Amino acid sequence: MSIPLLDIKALTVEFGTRRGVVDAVRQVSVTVAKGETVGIVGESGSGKSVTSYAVMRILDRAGRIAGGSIVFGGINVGKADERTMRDLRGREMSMIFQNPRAALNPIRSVGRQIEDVLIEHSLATRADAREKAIDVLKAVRINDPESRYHAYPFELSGGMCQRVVIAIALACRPQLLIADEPTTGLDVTTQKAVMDLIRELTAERNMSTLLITHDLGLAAAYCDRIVVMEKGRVVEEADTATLFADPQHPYTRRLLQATPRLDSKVADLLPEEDSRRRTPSARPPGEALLRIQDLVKVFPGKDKGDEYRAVDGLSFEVRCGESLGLVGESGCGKSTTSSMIMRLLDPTSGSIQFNGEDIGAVPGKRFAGHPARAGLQMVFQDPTDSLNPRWSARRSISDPLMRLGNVRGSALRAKVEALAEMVGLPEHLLDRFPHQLSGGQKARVGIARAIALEPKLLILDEPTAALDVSVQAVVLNLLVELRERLGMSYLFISHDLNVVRLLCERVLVMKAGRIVEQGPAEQLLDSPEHPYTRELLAAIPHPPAGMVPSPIRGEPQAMVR
Amino acid sequence: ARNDTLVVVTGTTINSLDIHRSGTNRPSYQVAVNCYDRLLTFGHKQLEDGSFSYDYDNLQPELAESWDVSEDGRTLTFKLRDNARFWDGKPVTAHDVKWSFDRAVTLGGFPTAQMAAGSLEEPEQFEAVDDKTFRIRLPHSSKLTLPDLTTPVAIVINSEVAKAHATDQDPWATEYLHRNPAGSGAFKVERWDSGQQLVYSRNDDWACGPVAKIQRVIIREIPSQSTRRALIERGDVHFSQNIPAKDARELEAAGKVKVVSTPIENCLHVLCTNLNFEPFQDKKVRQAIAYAVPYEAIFNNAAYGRGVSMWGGDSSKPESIAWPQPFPYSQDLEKARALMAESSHADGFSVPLSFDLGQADWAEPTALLIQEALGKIGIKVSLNKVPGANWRTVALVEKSLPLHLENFGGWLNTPDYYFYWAYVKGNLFNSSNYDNKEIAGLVDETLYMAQDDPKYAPNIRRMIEIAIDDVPRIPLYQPSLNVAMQQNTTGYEYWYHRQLDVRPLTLKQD
Amino acid sequence: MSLSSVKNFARHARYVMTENPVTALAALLFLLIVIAAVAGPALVPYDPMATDGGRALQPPSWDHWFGTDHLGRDVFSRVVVATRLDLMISLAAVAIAFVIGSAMGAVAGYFGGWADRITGRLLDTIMAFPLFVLAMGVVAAAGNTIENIVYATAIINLPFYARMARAEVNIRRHAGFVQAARLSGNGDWRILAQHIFPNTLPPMMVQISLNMGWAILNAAGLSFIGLGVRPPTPEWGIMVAEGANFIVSGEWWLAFFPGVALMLAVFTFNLLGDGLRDLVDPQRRT
Amino acid sequence: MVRVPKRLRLVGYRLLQAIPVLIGIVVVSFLLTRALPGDPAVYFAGPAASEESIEQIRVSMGLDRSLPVQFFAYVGDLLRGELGQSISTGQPVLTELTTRLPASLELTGFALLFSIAVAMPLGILAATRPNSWIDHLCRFVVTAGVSLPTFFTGLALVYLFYFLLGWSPAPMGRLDILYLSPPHVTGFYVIDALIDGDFETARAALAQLILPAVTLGLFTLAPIARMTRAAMLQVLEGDFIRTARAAGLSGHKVLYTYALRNAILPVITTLGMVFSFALGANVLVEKVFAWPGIGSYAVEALVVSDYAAVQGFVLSMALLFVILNLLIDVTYTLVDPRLGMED
Ligand SMILES: Nc1ncnc2c1ncn2[C@@H]1O[C@H](COP(=O)(O)OP(=O)(O)OP(=O)(O)O)[C@@H](O)[C@H]1O
Ligand SMILES: Nc1ncnc2c1ncn2[C@@H]1O[C@H](COP(=O)(O)OP(=O)(O)OP(=O)(O)O)[C@@H](O)[C@H]1O
Ligand SMILES: [Mg+2]
Ligand SMILES: [Mg+2]
Repeated sequence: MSIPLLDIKALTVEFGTRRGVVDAVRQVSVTVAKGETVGIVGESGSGKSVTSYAVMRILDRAGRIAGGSIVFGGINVGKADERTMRDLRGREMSMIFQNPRAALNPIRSVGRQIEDVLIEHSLATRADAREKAIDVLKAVRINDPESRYHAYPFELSGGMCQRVVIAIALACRPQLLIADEPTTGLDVTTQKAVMDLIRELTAERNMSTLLITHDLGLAAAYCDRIVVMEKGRVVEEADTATLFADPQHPYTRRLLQATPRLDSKVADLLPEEDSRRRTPSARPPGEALLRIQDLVKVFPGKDKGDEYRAVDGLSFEVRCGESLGLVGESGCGKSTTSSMIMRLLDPTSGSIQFNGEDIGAVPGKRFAGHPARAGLQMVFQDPTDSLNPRWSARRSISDPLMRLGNVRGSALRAKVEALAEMVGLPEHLLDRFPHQLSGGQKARVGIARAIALEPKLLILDEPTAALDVSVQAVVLNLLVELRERLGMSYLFISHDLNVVRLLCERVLVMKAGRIVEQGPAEQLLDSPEHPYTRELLAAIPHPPAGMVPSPIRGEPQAMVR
Repeated sequence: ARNDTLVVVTGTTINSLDIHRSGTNRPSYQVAVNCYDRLLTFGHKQLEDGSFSYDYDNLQPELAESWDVSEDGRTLTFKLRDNARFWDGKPVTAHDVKWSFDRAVTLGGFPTAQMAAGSLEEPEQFEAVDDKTFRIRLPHSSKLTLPDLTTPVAIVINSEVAKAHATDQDPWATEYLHRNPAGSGAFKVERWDSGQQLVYSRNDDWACGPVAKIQRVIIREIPSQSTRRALIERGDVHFSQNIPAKDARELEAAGKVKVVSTPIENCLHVLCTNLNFEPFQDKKVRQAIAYAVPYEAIFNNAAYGRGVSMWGGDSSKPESIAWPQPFPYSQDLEKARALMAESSHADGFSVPLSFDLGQADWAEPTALLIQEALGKIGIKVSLNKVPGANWRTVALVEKSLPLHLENFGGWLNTPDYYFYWAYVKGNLFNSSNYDNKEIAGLVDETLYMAQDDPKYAPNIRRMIEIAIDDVPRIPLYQPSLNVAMQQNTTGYEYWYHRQLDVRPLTLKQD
Repeated sequence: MSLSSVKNFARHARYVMTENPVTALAALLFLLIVIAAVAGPALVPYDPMATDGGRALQPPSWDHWFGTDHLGRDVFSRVVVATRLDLMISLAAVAIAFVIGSAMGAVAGYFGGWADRITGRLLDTIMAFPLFVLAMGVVAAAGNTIENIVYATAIINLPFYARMARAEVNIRRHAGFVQAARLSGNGDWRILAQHIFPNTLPPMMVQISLNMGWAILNAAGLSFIGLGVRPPTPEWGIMVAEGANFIVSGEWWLAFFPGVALMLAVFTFNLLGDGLRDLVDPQRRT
Repeated sequence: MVRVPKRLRLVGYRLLQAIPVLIGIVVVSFLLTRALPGDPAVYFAGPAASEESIEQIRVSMGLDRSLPVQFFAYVGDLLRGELGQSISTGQPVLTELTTRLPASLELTGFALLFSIAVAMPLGILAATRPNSWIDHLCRFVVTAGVSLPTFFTGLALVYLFYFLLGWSPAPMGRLDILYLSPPHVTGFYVIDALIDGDFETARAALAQLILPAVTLGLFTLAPIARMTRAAMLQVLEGDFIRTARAAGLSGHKVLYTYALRNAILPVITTLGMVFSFALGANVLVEKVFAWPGIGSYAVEALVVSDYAAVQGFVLSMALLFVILNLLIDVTYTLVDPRLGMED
C-alpha cells in the first residue's frame, strides 16, 4: 500500500464539560488509502463521529485534539491554520451526515446551497454557478435537475435530500468522503439506493471513503476494510472478509452476534452464557383476540380532494398468544393502524373487534374509562419521546397501575419494583428521570409500563428502531420471555424484516395502507411472492452469512450501568 | 431674526382659538387676550417688588374710546374708536360688538356664566345705536359690569367674517372661529399645530394700543415640567409661564433667569370640608381641623414660600375688608385636640382627602402634611388623587368630596364676588355645600353694590367674620402666579386671568 | 414530597447556583429583596411617612443615607419599606396572569378547535391595545387602587402566558408520553394537568421573571402619569416618578435611589429567570 | 404555481382573522371609555357652567341616551368613517391621528432601528460564545436597559445630554423652533425633509429624534437580544450548519447567510411584539420629550375622559396591529419557503 491519503495516528480528543474533561476518542489510529472504502463501526457513543469531526476539524467549541496527529494528503490537519482548513473542507475532503433533511439549510433552495460551495471554492463564478450546480445535481442522478434546482429541502423526500447532500459533498470533487451514518432514518429501499450511489460515484472518481455506521451489515456490504471502535478506542481493524470470518476482539464478536441475520434465532443474538437468552416456544394459536375488518383512515387535507388515505381497507386478525408482524416501508400506515387499534385515533370506517367487542365504535376520547383499556397496551417507537420528561421511571410505571389498576401505597411500590425486576431494570434506576437513563433503559421503562396491567394484546411499534444492536438483542429476548410469562399476544411493527422474523409467527406486509402479502414468517421470508416483499428483502444489507464464530469468550457485556 | 421672535413654553394644551366655544380650556383663553380686543381694559401699576400688574381700580379704554354711565347706573354707552379695524381691514362697529356679546350670552356654558357675573344676560340688553355707538342696559346697576367687560370673554369678533361661515346648525360660527380667529387684536394667529405650538404674529395696524415690539411669539407646549425648567434654564426659550413654586424659588436663587411671582388676587388655596359629610356638620370639628393644619410647613414645603400666608390673623373680628386676609387660625394641636374632644366626634373618624391630579404639584405635599397632622388629632385621612376631568364632576358639580383641596380664584377682585361663588349654597365653587342664610343675604346685598357705599364695608366684614367662625373653607395661603423669563425679556405684566399677555413684552437687543 | 426528594431538590438548587454565577448573584439579590420585604419596616432608621419640613430635600448624608425628599421624609427608609409592596404587586400581578393565562392557553392548545379560536381572538384583542395604554385605561376606569393596578398589570401580561402555554401544550399534545398516558387510562383533563402542563413550566419561568420586573415598571409608569399607587405609600415606581421631576433641579437622589432599587429588583427578576427555569427543569438534574 | 395562491390565501386568512379582533376592539374601547370616571359633558361645559348648560351639552353629545343606543350610534359613525371630535384638543380625531401617528411611528421606528442595530449584534455575539464573559456582559447590558422606567431614562438622558453637556438639541418635540416642518408627504419629518432636499432640516429632525429614540430603544434591547441569542444558539446547533462548515463555507457565510437567516424568523415575531410594546411605552417617552405623538395624546384623552379620542386612538392602534401582523406574515412567507406548504 502506498502513502495513505488520510493518516490518523494515536488521535485523542477531549471535551471540556461541566464535570471535567471527557476523553471521547483515545489513541485512535486509522488510515485510508486512495480509492479505499474504510468503515468505522461501533455502538452509539463509541467516538465514531468525534473522530470524523476531528479529521474535518469541525469539533464543537468544547472539543480539542489533545494528542496524536491527523495527516491528510501531506497536510497536518491538527496544526493547519483555519484558511487552509477551509480550503481543504469541501474541496479535498467532505462529509455527509445522517438525517439529510436536517443537514440542509431549510430556507435556501438546494441549487443555491450547491452554488455556495462551488463559489466558495472558486470552482464557479456567479455567472456559471447555476449551470455547474445543475451538472452536480445530474451527477447524483436526480431526475429533472433544472426544476429541482429551485426546490427547498422540505419539498424533497428523504432520499432526494440525501442525494443533494451528497451532491454538495462531491461538488468540488474531493479526494475523501466521510459519510457519518448516511442512511440512518431512511428506509431500507432508499438506503440501498443511496449507498449504491455513493459507491458508484466514489469508484468513478477514485475517491476514498470513510463510512461510519453502527450497522455491521451495511459496513460488510460496502467497505474494503473495517475499524471497530468501543468506548473511544479502536479494538479491532481488519479486511471486511477477515473480520467477519475471524473476529478477534470479544467486542467485535458480540457485535457480530447481535446483528440479526437471515438465519439467526432470537437467542443467537446474545452470547451463549447470557442468562437472558430465550427461545420462543411454538404454541398453538388460540381463537381470534383482535379482529380488524375493512379498517380505513382518511386524513383530511387542507383542501377538498387533498385528503390522504393512510390506511385503506385493512383486514386481519391477531389470535390469542400469537405474535403478528406488520412490516412495510416508512409512511405505509403502520403507526396509523396501531393508533387506531389502541383507540388513540378514531378510524374513518371499519371495525375493530377486541375480545368479541367492537371497540372501534367507542370514541377514542371516551375510551380512557373503557373496561378494555387495560387489555390493550403499547410500546412506542421512540423511548425518549414516550416518557414524560418530568416524571421519574417509577412514576411513569406507576401511572397505569394507579389509573386503571387502582393499586396504591406499598402495594404499588412492590408492584413497580416487581415489574422493574421483570424487565431487568435495576431498582436504583427507578428514581431517575428519563434523561438520566440510556436508550435501552428507557425502552425497558416503556415496556414495564406497557405490561404493568398485563394486557392481552401488546402492540410494539418499532420498539428497537432507536437502539443499538446489542441492546436490541437484549430487548428482543426480553420480549420473548415476557410473552411466555404473561401469555400476551403481540402485534409487532417494524420495517426490518429480519427483526420481525425473530419474534413473529406470522407476518403481514403493508404498502400504501393495504396488505400486499401475508403468511407464516418463515415461509413469507424464504419465498416471498409479492414483488414488493422481495424488494424489501433484497434491500436489507446482510453481513456475510454462516460466518458466525464459535462461542464468544469473555464476560457478557453488562447492559445496565 | 431671533430677536423679534419670542419663545414661550407652557405645560398645557391649547384646544381652541375661540373662547366662547364650549369645551375650550383655560390655556386657550390667551388667544382671546392677545388676538381680540374688548371694549375696556385695565391700566397697570407697579407692585412693591418692582414687577407690574394690571390695576383693578384703573379702567382704561380699549376698543371703546370713551364710555358713559347713566345716572341710575343702568345704561352704559360706549363710543368706539374710529380707527379700529379688524385684521381684514373692516372697521370695528357697534354691530360687531352686539353680535359678539349676543354670542357670548347665548352660547351657554362658561362665557354665558361669566357675562352673567356682570349682569349681562340677554341679547336684548345690547344695542348698536349706530356704527360707533354701543349701548348696554342693565336690570340693575352693578359694580361688576365694567370690570366684567375687560375679561377675555367679552371680546369683539369680526361679525361679517363669522356670519359668512355660520350655518343653520351653527349660527354662531363656532366651528369656524374655533380654528380661525377673526379679531382686531394686537396679534394674529400665524399657525396652530394642535398639541405642539401656537404662533402669533404681530398686527401692525393695531389701533387700541402701542403696536407690539415683538414680531412673532411662539407658544410651545411642553408637557414635562422638568423639561420646561431645563429649557428656560438653558436659555433656549424666553419665557416659561406658570412655573411651580419650587422652580420659582430655585431659579430666583440661581439668578440666571428672572422670576416674577405675583400673589393671585382673589384666590386662595383652601382645605374644604364638606358639610354633607356628617362629622363636618359640627363646627367644632371644622375648627379643630383649622387648628391642626400645619400652615407653616405647607407654606414652606408646598408653596416654597411663594404667595401670601393666610393664617395667624390678629382677631376673629376682621378690621379690614381686604380679601383675602389671614384667618386667625394657626397650628395649635392642643387647641385642636380640645375642640375635637368637645365635638360630637371625640373619638375621631376616617375621611378621604381628595385633590385634583392636575394640581398635584402643590396639592400633594399639602395633602400629605395635612394627613399627618390630622392623624394627630384622631382623624384618619387617606389620600385620593382625582384625575382632571373627574375632578370637576365630583368636586364641583356633584360636590361629593368629603374633604378636599380647592383653589378657586375670582376674576373680579371683590370679596363679595368670591363669597358669591364659594360660600353661597348651590354655586359652583361652594364645594363645601356650605349653607348660611346670613352670608347668602349679605352676598345678595353687596354683590352689585358700589364699594364706596357706606353699607358695603360692614357687610363684608360680617361675611368674613362668619367665614372665620364657621370655617367651611380653611384658607391655607394665597398662591402666586410664578413666571420665569430670560434677562432680556421685559414688559411682563400680571393679569387676573393668569394668561400671558404678550402685547407689552419686549426683547432687549443683546 | 418525601424527604429524599426535598434533599434532591436542594442539591439540585445548589447545583444550579454553582453552575451559573449570574444565577447565584441573582439568588443572593433576591434573598436581599425578600429580607427587605419581610423585615423592612423593622429595620429602617426613620418612619417612612414622617415629614419634617425642616430637613426637606437634604442630599445624602450620614443621617440620611439616601437623602430626604421634598417633605423631609427619609428616602432610605422609604426605599426599604417600599420593597414589600412592590414585591407584592409584582408577585400578585404575575400570579394572576400566570394562573389564568396559562390555563386559558393550555386548554386552547390542547383541545384546539373552537376553544382555541375564541381564546386566540380574545388574546389578539388584548394584544391589539398598546399594553401600557390598556393598563392605563383599566386603572383610570376602575380607580387607582393597588388592587386595580395589580389587575391591570395582570391583564396586560395574560396574553404572554396564554400564548406561550398554548404553543408549548400544542407541540406536546401528540407526544409519545401523552399517548402513553392515554393508554394508562388518563382522561383529557388529567393528561393536560398532570402530564403536559408541568412540562411547559421551564420556558414559562423565564416569562414569569421577566414579567415580575415589568409589573413594577408598569406600576412606575402609571405613577408617572398620576395613576399609580396613592401617596404617601412608599412605592418605588411612584418615588421614581415623583423624583424624576427633581432631576433637573439637581435633587438627583430622590429618583436615583428608588430607581436603583427598582432596577436592582427588575434586574434580579430578569436574571433569576434562567435560574428558575433550570430549577424546575428536571432535564438539568444530574 | 401552487405556491402563490397558497400564500395569498394565508394573507387573506389573516385578514379574516382580524375581523373578530376589530369587532372586539370596538366593543372593548367603547366599554372602556364609558367606564372612565368623569363626565365629559361637565368637562366640556367648562368652568362656571350651570347645571342646565351641562345638561344641554350632555344631550348634544348624545350622552343622555342609553348605552346600547350610544354604541350603535358610535358604530354607525365609524362605518361612515366618522371618528368624532376630540374634546380635549378640539380637533377632529381623524385629523389628530393623521398628524400624530406619523410622529409616533417615526419615533418608534427609529427606536427599533437603534435597538436592532445594537441588540442583534449583541445577541449574535453572545450566541457564538455561549456562557463566556462576553455572553454574560451582553445579558447584563440589555437587562440593564429594560430595568429602568423609560421616563426615568428619558429624563436622565435629557439632564445629561441636554442640560449638562448641551450636546443634544432642546427636547421640544419633533423640530427645533428654528426650523419649519417640511412639506407633508409621509408625515415622517426626516424622510419628508429628504424628499424636499432640505438636508439641514432633515439633520435637525434627526437630532431631535436621537434622545427619545435611544430612550425607547434601550427599553426594547432585551427582548430582541435575548431572542436573537436563543434563536442563533438553536440554529447554530443545527445539522445544516455542520454541513455548511464541512463544505468549507467561510465563517461569515455560515454565520450570516446560513445561521442568521434561519434565526431571523423568531426574531421577527419578537420584533412585532416589541413594536406594539414600544408603542405603549411611547406614551411616557412622548411626555418627557414633548413629542406630539399619539401616545401622549392618548394619555391626555384618557385623563379627561375624551371618549372619541380614546376610541379613535385604540382603533388606530388596533389597525396598526393588524397591519403589523400582516407584515410579519408576509415577511415570514418571504423568508421561509416552507410556510403555507405544510401545516
Ligand atoms: N460536545 C461534546 N461535549 C462533551 N462530550 C461529547 C461531545 N460530543 C461528543 N461527546 C462525547 O464523545 C463520545 C463519542 O461521541 P460520538 O458522537 O463520536 O459517538 P458516535 O460513535 O458517533 O455515536 P452515535 O452512533 O450515537 O452517533 C460520547 O461519549 C459523547 O458523550
Ligand atoms: N395526523 C395526520 N394528518 C395527516 N396525515 C397523516 C397524519 N398522521 C399520519 N399521516 C400520514 O399517514 C401516512 C402513514 O403514516 P404512519 O405514521 O402510519 O406511517 P408508518 O408506516 O408508521 O411510517 P414510519 O415507518 O415512518 O413510522 C404518512 O404518509 C403520514 O404522512
Ligand atoms: Mg455519531
Ligand atoms: Mg411509524
